[in-house]
Amino acid sequence: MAASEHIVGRGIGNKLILFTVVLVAVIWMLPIAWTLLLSFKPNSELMISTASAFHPPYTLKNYADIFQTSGVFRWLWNSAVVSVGVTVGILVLSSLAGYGFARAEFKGRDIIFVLVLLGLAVPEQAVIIARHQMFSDLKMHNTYPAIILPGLSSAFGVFLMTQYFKAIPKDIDEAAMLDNASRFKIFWKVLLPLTIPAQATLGIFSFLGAWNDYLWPLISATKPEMFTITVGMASTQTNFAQSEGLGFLMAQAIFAGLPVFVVYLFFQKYIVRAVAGAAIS
Amino acid sequence: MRKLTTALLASLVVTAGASAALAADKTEISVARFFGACEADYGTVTDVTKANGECGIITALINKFNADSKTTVVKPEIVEWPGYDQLTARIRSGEPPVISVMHEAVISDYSSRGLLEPLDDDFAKAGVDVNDMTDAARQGVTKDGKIYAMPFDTHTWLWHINMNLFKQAGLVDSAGKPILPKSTDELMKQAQQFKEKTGKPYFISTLANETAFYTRTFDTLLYQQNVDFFADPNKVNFSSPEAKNALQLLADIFSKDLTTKNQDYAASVSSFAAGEGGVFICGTWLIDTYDQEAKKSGALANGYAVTAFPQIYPGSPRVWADGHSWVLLKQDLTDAQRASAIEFMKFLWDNNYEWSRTGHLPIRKSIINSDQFKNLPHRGDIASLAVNGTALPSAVKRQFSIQEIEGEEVGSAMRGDKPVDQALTDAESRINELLANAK
Amino acid sequence: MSSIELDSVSKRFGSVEVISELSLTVHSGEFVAFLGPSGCGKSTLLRMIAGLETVDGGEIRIGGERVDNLPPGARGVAMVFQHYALYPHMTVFDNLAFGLKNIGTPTEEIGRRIEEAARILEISHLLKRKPGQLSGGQRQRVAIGRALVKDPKAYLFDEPLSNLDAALRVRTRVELARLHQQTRATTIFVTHDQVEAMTLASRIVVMNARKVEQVGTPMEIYGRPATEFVARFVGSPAMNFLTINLKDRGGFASAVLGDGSVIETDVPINILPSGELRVGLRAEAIRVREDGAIPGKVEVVERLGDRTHAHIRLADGSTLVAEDKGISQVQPGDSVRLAVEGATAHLFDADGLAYHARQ
Amino acid sequence: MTDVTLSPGKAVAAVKRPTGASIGPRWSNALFVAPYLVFYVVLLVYPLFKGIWMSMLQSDMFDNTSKYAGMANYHRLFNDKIFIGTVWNTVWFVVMTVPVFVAIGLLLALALNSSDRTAAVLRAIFFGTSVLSVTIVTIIWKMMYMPGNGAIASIFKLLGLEPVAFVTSSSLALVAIAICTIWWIIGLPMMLFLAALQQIPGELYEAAALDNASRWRSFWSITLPSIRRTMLVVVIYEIVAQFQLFGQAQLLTQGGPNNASRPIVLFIYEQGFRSWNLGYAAAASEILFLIMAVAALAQFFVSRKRVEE
Repeated sequence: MAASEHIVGRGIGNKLILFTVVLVAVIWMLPIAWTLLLSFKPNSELMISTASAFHPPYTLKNYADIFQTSGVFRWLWNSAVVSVGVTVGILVLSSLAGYGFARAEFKGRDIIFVLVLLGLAVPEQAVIIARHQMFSDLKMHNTYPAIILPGLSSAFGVFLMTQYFKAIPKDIDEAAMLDNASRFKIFWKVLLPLTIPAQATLGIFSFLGAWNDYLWPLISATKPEMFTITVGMASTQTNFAQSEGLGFLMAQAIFAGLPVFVVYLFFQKYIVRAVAGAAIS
Repeated sequence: MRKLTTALLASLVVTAGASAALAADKTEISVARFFGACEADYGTVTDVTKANGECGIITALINKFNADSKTTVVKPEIVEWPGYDQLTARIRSGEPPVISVMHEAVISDYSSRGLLEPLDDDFAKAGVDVNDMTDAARQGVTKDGKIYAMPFDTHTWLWHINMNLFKQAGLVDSAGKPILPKSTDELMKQAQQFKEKTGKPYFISTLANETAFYTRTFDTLLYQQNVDFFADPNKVNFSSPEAKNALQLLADIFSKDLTTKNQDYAASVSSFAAGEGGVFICGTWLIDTYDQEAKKSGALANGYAVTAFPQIYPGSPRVWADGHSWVLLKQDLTDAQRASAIEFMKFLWDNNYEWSRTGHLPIRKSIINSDQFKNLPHRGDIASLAVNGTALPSAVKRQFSIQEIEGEEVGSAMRGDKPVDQALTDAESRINELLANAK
Repeated sequence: MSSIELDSVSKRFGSVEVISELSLTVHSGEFVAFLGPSGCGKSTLLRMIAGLETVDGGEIRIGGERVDNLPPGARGVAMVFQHYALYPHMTVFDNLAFGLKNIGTPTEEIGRRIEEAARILEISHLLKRKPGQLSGGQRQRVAIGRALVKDPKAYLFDEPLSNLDAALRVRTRVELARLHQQTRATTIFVTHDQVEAMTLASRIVVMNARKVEQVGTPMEIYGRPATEFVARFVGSPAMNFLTINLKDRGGFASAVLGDGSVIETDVPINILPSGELRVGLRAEAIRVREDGAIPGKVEVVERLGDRTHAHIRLADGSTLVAEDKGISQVQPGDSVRLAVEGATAHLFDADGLAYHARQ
Repeated sequence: MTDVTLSPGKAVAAVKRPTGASIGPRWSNALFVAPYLVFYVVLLVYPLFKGIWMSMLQSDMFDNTSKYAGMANYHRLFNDKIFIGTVWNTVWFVVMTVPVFVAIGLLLALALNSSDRTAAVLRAIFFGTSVLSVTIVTIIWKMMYMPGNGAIASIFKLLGLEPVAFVTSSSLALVAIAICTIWWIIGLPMMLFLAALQQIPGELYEAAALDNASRWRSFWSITLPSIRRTMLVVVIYEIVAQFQLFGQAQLLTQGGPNNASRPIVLFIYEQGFRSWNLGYAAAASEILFLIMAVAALAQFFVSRKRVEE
């Protein structure tokens, strides 16, 4: 994979680099290790000093407690629904639009594409006040659609997919045209399968973006049962929680981060391959 | 571990099923509150007397209500403190909670926009004797002649004292009482003495990440000098020598290292418990927590005292105060829901003593005067607060935003990021700008 | 099989006219090559026939049916692309089946046709593979197979051999020739390689700068190039051109070279225009011989085994390539004499138009 | 090739009428972009213009008597020291973080562009933090920055140094947010760069090695030019992303101390949902929009020019 690793005479340099990166990685893990450590300490001890984290007693109570407070499960579920919804929506819309802008000609297409590209410069926050008013007027807040739909207006996916479709050799669709395939069939059967690497990339970005989105869910999902994990975790880290339930808070943070992290670990190979192996010949 | 998980999951399912079954024939009302989440420790506690601390007591209170009430299920919705941003968004979205906790300082912003239900008639019907409310509480929840909330407590600013360190610093008198400053000079002198004797700062203060300390302390220092900075409710006035004195005092405390610095709320709470300073300037709500701490071995062991904010200016003993209260948000409620909401408020009214165990002052004269309350630890030391606690005039709009701005500017000056005069001018112009644009 | 007729076909890209009023008929069963340098418009023309480019003027008919408004798939033609354009995610079988499925061919019929085509092309063992697992030559066969199974009215090849290595190219060329002899399918073959055009096509359309220069059988193109461009483009080494003065030789033109030597052509003098003329001579018409009339000096010698090409500078400084036998004594630097076979000489006017001997 | 015995064409005629696609513009082709355009127009374009309109109103969230105020909100903004401060804070944050994202992202990608297990594990670590929610990240970093009790303070004390007050110092609060942000989402640029590096043909490096090019030289003359496009993508993406700083600031510092870490978005949020000044908040968001549009477009055109050259 790595282009230069087999070139003779670069071993020592490589070792040095590796050592440095390992060191950085250890530093990178420090915050999580610290959080993990705190999560195994009784709250009452941490209230006096977090230095107690370095010696026993340790306890699993904080984790056991999570099962008693149903909030986290519900929030994780909401986040999953929202993130999957956003991801699927973006993939469908961006693929269709990307194909359209790259391949399916119609009058005014190029102007529309430029107008859509301009949308890249519009930050979500610039429209959030007006958007909140819109959804308020429609009485749609505190629903999954309200949390999901705004994410689908992002132009990033369309831009990415358009670029990707443009990079596919045009003679493949021409061959399909000669094979009597309809526009949609060319899109669906011939070109879409070739964009799987781009779909993976876009899908990962969209999923993470939705999972980590904070501002919009914060003002749209205001009922606790509609909280995403992001908003839910914000609601737990009050000053009070930090002073009186630090260990529990840390356990919640670890627990809330765990599912998506595990999913990530499972997909990691695929993610790297998907992002990297985009070349089609 | 596996067994544990299974058991926990099973109990979860059972609880969920049970509460669903209960909810079926009872009216459910949502109650938004802060005070933190502690279902883990108090999720099943219905005996309120066994609960401690704000979070524990409110959780147990609601549990008890749900267990006792034959008509109502309260669904607690725990929000981030102070939670008004989200409450705002929720009201705007048309789905507010039925009841929300609200600082008395904030009520007028909502009531003046018709977002709250007046409660006089409901209280009368439910048998809540409003004449039993303390003056502070009744003023706090009454706007334009109507009662808009069920008061829950009056909380004020006071000094938590580590007697063990005070002893070490030679600041305890023969009667075993802490020696407290009676003027600014004494304050500086005693603080210096404390620092020299113990090697620790006199004050522990919450200077990071929130502005409450700055506003509440500064307001108190102004009250002590009889400064009425909101003589005109639409215009703040900080351009007085008194204001400058007060702010300069805070800046001196900081620059002379007489306080811990950089601590956020959690850090300051725990550092007082860990004995890292003599005086923690904070609120009533920690009294119970530290009292429990004093019963354990540790820096506070048998050495916790609490006192009203000492009067270091000759004006008056008034001190910043606010109150928690419960409001009924205007929305389409069924009669049953409204009845349930009032039932819950009445329940809180009836159990106000339990809440006062946190350290907050009760809102009922009958409780303040009861032996039960007086016998709670340290309550004699702070009885004066019920009288001296002072809120902003209720005609002042946007009190929370004002306190936020005031705190930011006072903080900037105290930490030396800004000259004192500049901070006062900025605070004044920002607040007046806010008020000029406020409806 | 069907004929393909182009009737005053035009094509513009923006304001640039890339094909202007071009008319051409490809007869049923004919193998026609479009030959020309890149950018001459030959691929555009092919793609217009296929329906992959719009037609801005004129008509295209396939088998008598007007098709220029039909979508590519409805024209009944099959195309083999330069880069094969196989569907990378489909197996070879699915690649071949795709077009048939799209027109609702019954499954058994699809299987039968693919089996047959695969047998012909010797790719039966590859049907389950994906294009990525195939060699260039195999991909080429699959691409041809995809055309074959459709049993089209005409085959269109767009530089199909240019991506193969030299040996494979020659082999595939022969196979294509054989395939065509057996199927007798109407075929248009676009190439910039004159050898491919010469060896495969029954007729060649030579194109240059968006114009048809000449249409003719390979030997017509070679023997009687219509223009200087055709003369230069077809044949290797390229035809020699020398500026001449004209002399009448009993109705035929004699060309007087710069050094005074004379080439007696069979071109009638009365068809020639006035103005500057050049003589065009293929290398095989110029022989190195001791009794030759024209003196020259050898500069470079290229030995091809069966024959030798000698690059020679004449006394007036002009250069030409002459041919000698395979085992040639000629060395660079030698002074030699050249004998010219005047009967095969062509004359070209200032506009590049050619004038030939009567047939 | 063996004998050709292909059956004559009339044996099986096409059963279905051909419905194949044709070239050239067709109205029906617009159907591909139509679904997205609906979302784009309804949820981006419309709110954008609605926001512009709102920014010219004096309006309260719970008061329906909003009245037209022309440019009054903008006038007020330009005289609002706090707002001007948030603009500078945000710009400074972008300037601080984007180059670091590019540099560290690229360095990590270069170091981890290998197929062995160690590199895979390290990649997992560096990308892993990106999957965490901002609120979890801030909880974690609160514990790092916590004065006195935090991990960083403890380390400083251990080394006998005076702990640096990150979140409580007006000069360091934004830096603290930047560090936490980089820790959080360095994975994305790293992955993008990795993908780009793996597209570079190995022969290029072999050729360079034969030409005696040093590592540095190959990096400069092969790697960098080959990943220019990705570099552009990363830079634009990060500018856009970091301009939208919100959660970390809201949760770590609340914009303090002394407004030193309040970004524009937090200002918008507070004006809208705390002060209920919808018109004022909308005006501030239009300024954010303008700044970002200018930055993004400038960046886009400058970089495109360079690529084309």
